[in-house]
Formats: sequence, structure tokens, C-alpha cells
Amino acid sequence: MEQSSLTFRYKELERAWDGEKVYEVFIGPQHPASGHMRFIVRLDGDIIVNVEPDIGYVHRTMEKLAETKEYIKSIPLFERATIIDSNNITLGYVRALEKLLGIEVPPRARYLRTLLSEINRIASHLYGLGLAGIFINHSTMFMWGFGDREIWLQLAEELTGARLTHTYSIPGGVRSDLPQDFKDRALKAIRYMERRLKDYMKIFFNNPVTVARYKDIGILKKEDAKRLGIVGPNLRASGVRYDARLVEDYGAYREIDFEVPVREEGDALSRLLLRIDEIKISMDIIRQVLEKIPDGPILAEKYLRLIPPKLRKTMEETGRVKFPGLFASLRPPPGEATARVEMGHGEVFYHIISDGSPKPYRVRIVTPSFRNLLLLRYLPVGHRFMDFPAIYGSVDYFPPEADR
Amino acid sequence: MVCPLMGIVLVGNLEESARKASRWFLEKPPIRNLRDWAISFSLWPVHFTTSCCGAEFAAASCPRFDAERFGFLPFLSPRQTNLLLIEGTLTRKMAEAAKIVYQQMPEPKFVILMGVCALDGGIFHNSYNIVRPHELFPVDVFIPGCPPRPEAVARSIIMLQRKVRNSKYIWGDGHEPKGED
Amino acid sequence: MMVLEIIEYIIRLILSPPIFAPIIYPGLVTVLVILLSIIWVERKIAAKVQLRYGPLYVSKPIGGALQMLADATRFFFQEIIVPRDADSIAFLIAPAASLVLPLLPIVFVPAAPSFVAISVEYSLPLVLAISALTPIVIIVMAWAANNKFTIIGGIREAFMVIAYELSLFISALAMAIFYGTLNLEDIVSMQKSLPGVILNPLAAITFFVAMVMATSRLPFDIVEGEQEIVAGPFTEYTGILYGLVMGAGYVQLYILCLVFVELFLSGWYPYIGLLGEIYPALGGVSLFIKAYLLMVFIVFLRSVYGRYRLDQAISIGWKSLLPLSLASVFLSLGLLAAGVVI
Amino acid sequence: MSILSSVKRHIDAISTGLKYLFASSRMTVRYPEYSITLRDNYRGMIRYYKDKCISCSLCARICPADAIKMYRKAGEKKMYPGINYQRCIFCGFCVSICPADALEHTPVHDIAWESLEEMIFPPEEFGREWVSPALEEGARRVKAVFDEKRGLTHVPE
Amino acid sequence: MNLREKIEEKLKDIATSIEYPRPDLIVIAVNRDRIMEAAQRIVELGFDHLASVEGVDLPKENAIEVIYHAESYEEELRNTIVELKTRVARDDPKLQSLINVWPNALYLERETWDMLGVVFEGHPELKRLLLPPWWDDIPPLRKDYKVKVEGIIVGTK
Repeated sequence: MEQSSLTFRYKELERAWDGEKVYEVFIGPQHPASGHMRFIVRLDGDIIVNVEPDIGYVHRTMEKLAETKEYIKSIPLFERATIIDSNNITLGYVRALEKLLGIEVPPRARYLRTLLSEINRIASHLYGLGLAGIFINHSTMFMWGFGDREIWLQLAEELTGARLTHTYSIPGGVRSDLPQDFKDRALKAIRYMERRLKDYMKIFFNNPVTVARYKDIGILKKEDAKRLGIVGPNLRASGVRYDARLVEDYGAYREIDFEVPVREEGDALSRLLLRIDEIKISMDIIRQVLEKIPDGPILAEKYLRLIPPKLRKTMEETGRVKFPGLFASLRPPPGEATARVEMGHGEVFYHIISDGSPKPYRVRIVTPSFRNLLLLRYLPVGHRFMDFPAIYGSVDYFPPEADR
Repeated sequence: MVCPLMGIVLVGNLEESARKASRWFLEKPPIRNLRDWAISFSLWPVHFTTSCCGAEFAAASCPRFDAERFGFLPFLSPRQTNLLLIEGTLTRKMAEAAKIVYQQMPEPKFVILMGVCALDGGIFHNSYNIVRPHELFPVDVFIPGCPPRPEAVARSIIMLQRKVRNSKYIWGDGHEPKGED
Repeated sequence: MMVLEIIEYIIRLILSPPIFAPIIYPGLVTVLVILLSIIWVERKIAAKVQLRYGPLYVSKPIGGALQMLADATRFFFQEIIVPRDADSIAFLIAPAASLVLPLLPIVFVPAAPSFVAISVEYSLPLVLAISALTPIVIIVMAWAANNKFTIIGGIREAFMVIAYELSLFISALAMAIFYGTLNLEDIVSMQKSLPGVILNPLAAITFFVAMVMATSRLPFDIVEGEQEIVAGPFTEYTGILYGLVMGAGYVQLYILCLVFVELFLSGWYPYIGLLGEIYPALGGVSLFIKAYLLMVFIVFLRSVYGRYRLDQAISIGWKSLLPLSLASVFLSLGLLAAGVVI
Repeated sequence: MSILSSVKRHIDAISTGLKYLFASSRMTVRYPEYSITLRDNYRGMIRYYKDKCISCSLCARICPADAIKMYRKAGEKKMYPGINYQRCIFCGFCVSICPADALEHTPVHDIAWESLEEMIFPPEEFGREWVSPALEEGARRVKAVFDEKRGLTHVPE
Repeated sequence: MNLREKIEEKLKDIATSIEYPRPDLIVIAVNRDRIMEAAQRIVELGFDHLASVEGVDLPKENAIEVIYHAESYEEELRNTIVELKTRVARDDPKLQSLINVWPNALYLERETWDMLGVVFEGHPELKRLLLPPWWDDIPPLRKDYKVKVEGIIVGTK
């Protein structure tokens, strides 16, 4: 059999080790740095020879449950995979569903989706950076990351009515309009965040201890990143310019001028710094969205017509969408659709197969953390035991998302 | 054996008697009040994230809501903690770990269930891979919401503090988690 | 009359330095107060830098200062679990030893002019030598608990000891060479006009860093590296046993801070004669204040730094700290040769 | 990294820490004393108005968590919704789909219970008025304000 | 030559069908014994990594459809997803593993084995991934594995 150039050397995932000399350390599921998963780390002296991730501790069977629920009920279901980045993960499902249903989204709704997606992305990155801080016991970075994340959660709450689980995007549009003073508040938040990022650099990213811990650790080379199918900031930190926002036409990204940041080093520090770059870009996108957002309806005309006139009036007054009764039993025509959306952690992939009934025949979701799981086996090999949390922190792995 | 004198007769096994004596000592009012005051302001939850409510749990201990004001300090190993917070869904695989963690914790220990997934499964109520934690542990406070707001977590801490200060808790004899599987 | 005499005798006994110093100041009672306050200060400082309040409701009018009391009381009443596989005797004795051993050197540390429990010529090396015994207890703990994480923690402690201990001794030696004495009291009295840190800043820096390493404070809290090994050697400890080992680190920090102040920051000078007339130890209160402020600075570092890796810390110890501390010895010799006299 | 720049970075980090140690920068809401006022659109506990309900059962049909059930009394034709807060995920679909505006979110969400039985609300109790327990105990309302210097601050109303 | 032509030329001899249901999706069906060959040709076209491996249970046709979604990092190809699908028998689901072609199939195929019981021959670690290790029921994503579904009406007295 002819082997392609991408032949996977499975043995790469471990160093040669003599089974007798290996010290096995179980990290997790109850462990200050494991989250909801377990790693079986095998050490030869202080050097990691093999890491075996044991996941499934948060496997809540979303794909099976989606088959038992009507289409619209699966929006909150999939949202629970990544509640810290909820609009992005639901948007993928909604996009796939819209493709099946053949619905166009009105421009204002597309802009609002983009707005919330970017707010979510910032919050998700701050979450990841905070955890990267605590993984080398830098408690201030953890507290700052989580504290400043509250600002973005507050903005999202004002827009949607929930702190984390917004359930904001629905087929054909979004659920609520911009509050009146939103623009002013968002711009203040952005200006504050820009100032704060400088302090972040001083206390954490330029801190010699942090640099010592993260620089040149867990280097992911460009070709390895491509070979392993990595997505998200981890991929872009290795020099590959790939972002689902460029790939798939969703939201308002085609009408907005933005750069996708790329770094070449591929080490843990560059993965962290890339997230800082993305926060800056996201804030810029939010600025543009607030500038450019067009007027108009926030739900597709097709569904708007089904809402009784009386309710439509209250809708306009409150800015909150009422659902047409049809939503309880959406029936897309038989067929299949895929959708890709860039989350904070990377690209999420949906594939829906419909058989014409009100419930999907099969929904497939592949989340970025699940795809990046390979990194947690690949990167730590050959490093010291103390580097393991640092690498884990730099990958920004979110177990409920991977386990679904 | 039935003890006519309020369970303080020291007979039989020395270890058993010593335990009874210390229990009697601990239950005397001034000491009991001191103990309950200390415990109520020193609820240390174990660092055990079962699911995505951990995000809001973290938010509750972070600057905006700062649960450390109540003396609430997420701590490292179950051995030093006295509060198990089940943050969201408990899957079957995680339930095994949760039971071990609970056993490792020293008495007196408390359990708070956070989020609807931990109460009755929430949106995952018919999933094949989840368990209901209240069937495994004696639970002190239930928090609804998916995820609950950090204020609700703070509320549960306040409720637990009151419960402890009113001595409405049992000092179990290392009670094992209930249920199999 | 007899009764009064006995009472007077007892009071005089208590106030005599050999009793007062180890029991009250700077000994046991002071240490307890420091333990209860410095952990609270540490949590409050971290909280302030991290935009929040920290412990509060336990005693709201005084900013939650009773938090450590509540924690300690809770520890006291908590169940003590001895793991089945542990060596129970070592497991139970080691925490007590870990609190006592760092406390022992206090008998050689003078708190004011000629106010010391046991006056010896070689108090400086004695203090450092006894405080160097603490790691042994930590290794015993790690071994006794018989858990993978504790054993890794114990090994880390063993690696760390040799990385900092030499530099600690050598930089102290640099000052001893300069002042020509190993007696802490004499060293302080020679700094009346000029603190040692100005004469030999190199030794001060190396001693400070080695001190931070010795007490496992950030950025060198590698032994308790919670992200890798849960709580290091202390993983299995419950209740009051954990309370004791948690306190031990702070006791050692306190003793080393006292030594630092006496070596480099001119100890109890400025001496307050007025208070000194009431009771000799009171005059040296500036020693205590300086040591406390130094402790506050060291616990403040928790909110600034992350943690170095073990091999990085060791290489800092061997490759930077040791040469620098040797250089500080030569600096001292150079100063002597140049004829600098206090 | 040269020694000089390393020293500068150490000093930078420590001085940033000191800056925040002495600046007034806390963002904490002292919860049981102060309570954040949630906006009108906040999706908190749900309130039900039985007089408006038309028994269409759309809310129960769209509930993703099967938290809302239609309660039918023996012998009666009409059904009314009741909610189970052991399951409600506060997605607000029921409120959004209700064609008669009989369901409404209240901005109350800081609730915890000591037993599971209290969390099931049949139609009669579903209409109960929600009050935040903090406000009941006399907390002061604060609202979140964005500030360019300090980020999120909370000022009393 | 555009992508569709390229694909048709490259795969016409082994594909049983090539469809274009959506602008960004190319669906290629092959027989199960030619899956490896087809995959290699798709890689040669530049689709260098997998987005997903999934199985769809089709009890009526007594088959499990295994679907590979390949995507590319190349700028000109990245807008398209290539869907490669094949069918295996439901009672003996065996398929050649593609981890030598697409390395990131490692966990994706393992999950498909876990959830549908499709055996990937040549896969180095087919063991439980998401399900608990003591799972002994039928694979949960098969259609005959039923989960409880609740009605919306509750009767009361």
C-alpha cells in the first residue's frame, strides 16, 4: 500500500520507554489542574514519556438526545457543550438548520449575531487566559481574566437576558434587539479593556517567570499542526492562516474589515499571546459592527408573518422576538447540511441529516476541543512533568465541549 | 446497646468510648457554638469540577462576586476540605470519582448541588449517561438554574452557613455514599 | 507576704529573657499572632490586587481578620484521617515536628540588646543550621503519607534544599566575615549607623532569594505545586495536622525574616529607649516591625508571580545564586581590604 | 533575555502589583448587602398568569428540558402548565412562544432551596410572585455601570 | 479546471456516486473496500484533514453509513467540504481505518466505534472513549437503543 506523505506515525505520541521504569501519575478527575478529565501521565524520571487522556467524564450524550428532540430544542442542548462560548456553538447548529430550511437571515440579525459571537469570543479567551494563569499558579491572572470576563458577560446579558446560556440565535434571526444604551456601554468596555491589556502584559505575559514557563514549551510545528488537523488559536499560533470566519459565509464577517492574527513560533507563549491578539481584533470587530449595523427586522420575514399582529406590536415595543407556533415543530425537507463556525477554541463542525420529520435523523457535532485533544497527547511528550499543566493551559481545552 | 444516660456511658471498647466521650464534649453548648461558628465561616469546597456549571462556580469565587468574603476558599485536595459542590451534570463515570472524593473528605462535610443537571438532569434528564447526585449523597442545598447565577451560589453558601450555625447538620460516622453503579 | 513574694518571683521569672523570649516575644505567642495575622494579610493583599475583598464576613468591622481563627478552629474540630497505607506514627508526629523545628532557632535570635534566651557566640550559624532541619520533616511527611503526589513533592523538596541552602549560608557568611563575628547581637550593634544592605547589597539579594526559596513562597512554591501534585507532601493531611504543616512554612518565614533584618536592615535600630526602659524587649520593637513588613512583602509576591519550574529553580539556585553569593563574600573581603570600617 | 531587561520586567510586574494594591479598583458586589438589579429582559424565574392562559400547550411542547408539563384535572378538559425547577434551564422558549403573554420572566434569579419537593410548581403555584431573597432581607439595589477607568462598577440606585 | 471537474476525474472510477447537494458540499459515495483508495485520492487533491467521522445507523437498510468529512487548510480549497461515505453491514460493521491517511481520525474513529460499534481495522486503540469503561449495552447511537421520551401531560386529581 502506498503511504501518503501524511502518514501518521502513531509511535510519535510516546517516547521509547521501558515499562519497568515508568512512574505513572494520575491527574484528575479530581485534581487542581485537571478539569473534568483524567490524564494518565507516564514519567521517566522527570520527563514525560507518554500521556493518555481519559475523557468522557462529561459525556452527556448530546447527539443521541438531539435525535429525540424537535429541531429547535437542540439549540439549548448544544449550547451546554460550551456555555462559556454559547453563541458561537449554537450558531453552527442554527446555520446548518437554516441551510436545511432554506432561510435567509435579515442583515440586522446577522450583525447582531456577529456582535454576540465576538463578545463571546473575548469572554472565552479571557477564560482560557485566566486558566493558563492559574496553571502556573499565577492567581492574579486567573482573577483578572475572570473578573474582566464579567464585563463582557454583563454586555451579553444586557443584549440577550442571560449571563452565559444566551440561546440567542434562532432559525431566521435572533431573539432580541440592541438595548438603547448598548453602544455607549460597549465602547466604554472596549476602551477599558484596551487599557487593561497593557497591565496584563506587565504582570503576566512579560513577567520573567511566565516567559520562563511558557516560552519554547510545547512547540507545535506548522506541518504537525496541519497533519493533526488542529483548529483555532492553536493552529494559527503555528503559522497557518485558517479561520472558519474566512471560510464560511456567516454573520457579517464578509462586510467587516478584519485581520486574522497569525504567529509563527507555535510555542505555548505564542498560543497565549495569539489570544490577546484575537481579543484586540474582536474588539475592533465589535466597534465596526456597532458603527455599521443596519436597521431592519431581526427575524426572517417568513416567520415574522406567522406571528399574530398583536404580538408583533409588543415585539416592536420590547425588542424581544416572539416565536411563531411553528417553531415547536419545524420540519425541514429531507436532506443534509453542514456548517462550520469559528468558536473561541476553534472551528466547530455540524452535520445534520433530516428525514422530513420534526426531529433530526442524525446530528453530528465535532467540537474544537475534541479535535485539539490530540495536542494533549502530542505536545507534552519529552517535556518535564511541571510543563504538563503549562501545556494543558496553553491549549485552552474545555472538557464538556470535547465530551459533548 | 441502649444507653440510659444520654449515650455517655463509657463501656466496652476503648476506642468506641473515647469517640463517645469526644462526641459528648463536642456537643456541649459553648464548644458546639464555637465549632459551628468556625465551620460556617470556613467552608472550603473541594476542587472538583463535574461539569460546565464550573464556569459559574469560578465566576462566583472571582472578583465580581468573590465568595471568599464568606470564608469560602476552593482548596486543593479533598482531605482539607469540607464541602462538595457538584457543579452540573454528574455522569456515570464521574459519579465514581465523586463518591471517592466524598469518602476522602473528613467529617463534618456538606454537599451542595448546583444547576438543574445535578438536580434532575435538566435538559439531559433522559440521557443514558447521567446519575442523580441526590441519590448518592445527603444534600444540604439545591441551586436551580442552568447555570445558576453566582448570586445563587452565594445564596446557597449563606443558607448553608445558617444551617450550620443552627446546628442543623448531622455529624455522620463517615457515612458511605448510597447506591451502587 | 509569702504569697506576694511568690507572685513577684513568678512574674520576674516570666519576665526574665530565658523564659520570656521563647514563650512570649519573639517566641511562641508572637508566632501564633503572626500566623493568624500574616495568612489573613496574604489573602487580603492578594484579594486587593485581584480587584476583590477577600475574607470579610467572619468579622466584618475588622475586615475579616478573624478568618484564620475560624479556619484554625475548623481544622481543630475536623476529623483526622490516617490513610491505611501510611506509616501512622511518622504521619502523626511529623506535622508537630514541622511546627517545632522551625520554631527552635528563636532561642538564639536576639530581640533587643542583650535580650536573648540563650546567648552564644555562634548564634548566626546555629539559627541557620537549625532552620535547615525543616526539610527533613517535610521529606518524612512525604514518605509517611505514601502517596504518589507526596513522594514527588518530597523529592522536589530534597532537590530544592541543596539548591538554596548553600547560598543562604554563604551570603550570611559574607556579612559575618565583614563584621568579623558570628554573633547576631554583635552584627546588629555594628549596624547602628549603617545597615548592612548598603554595604553589601549583593549578599542581601542572594539571601533574600534563597530565603524565598527556603520558605517555598512564590515564585518558588514548587514543593506544593498544586497544579501538578495537588498539595505536594501535605496532600493526605487532614484537620489540625494540615493546620500545623500550613503554619510551619510561615514560622520559618518569620525566623528567616528576623535573621534578614538583623543581618542587613540594622535589626532593632532605631532603638526606642523610652520603651526599652519599661521592658528591654520593647525597645527593639522596630526589629519586629521591619521583619513583619518584610514578610508582608514576601507574601505580596504571591499576587505578582507564577511558579518557576523545578529545574529552572534549581538552575537559578546553582547557576545564579551560588556564584552571586560567592561574589558577595569577595565583596565583603574587598570592603575589608579597602579599609571600610563601621 | 538580557539581565537588564529581565530586571526591568521584574520591576514592571511588581510595580503593577503595587499599583493595584494601592489604587481603588475593586469590582466586587457585596452580594447579601447589595443586589444587582437585573434588566427587564433578564430571563429569571418564570411567572404565570392563569387568567391569560389559553391552554394551547405550546410552552410544554417547546420546552427543551420537559420542565413544563400540562396539568389536567380529572374530569376537566382544560389543561394548565406547571413547572419543575429541577429541570428548567431558563432558555425562555416558553415565554417567547406563548401566544397570550401568559408567561413572563421576572428578574429574580438568586434562589436556592433546601429540598427537592419545593421545586415543583403546579399551575396554582406557578403564578406566584417572585421576590429576590436578598431584597427581602433588606439588600440595597445597585446597578452595573461601565467606567473607562475601572471597568465594571456598581452604583446604588 | 474547477474543483468539481478535478474530483470527478480523479474519483470517477471508484465512486459509486458524486453529488453536490449544497454549494459548499461534495458528497462522494464509495464501496467499503475502496475507502482507503478513495481517501488517498482525496488527500492528493489537498483535503488534508478531517472535520469529522460519523456513523449513521440505517436499520431499515440493515446498514451503518460511515461518513468522513474532509476539509483543507489551503486557501482555494477551504470553502468546500468533501464528504466521503460508505456503508457497512449492521451486524458485522467492519471498515479499514484511515488513520494512516488522515492522522486526526485517531479519536474520531475511536468515538465512532464507541458510539456505533463500527470496527476500524488497523486502528491501534479501539477502546471506550466517551462511554464508561464498563459499558456493556448496545452502542447508544444505534437506532434501536431507545432513550426515554416524556409526554407533556400530567393528570392530577
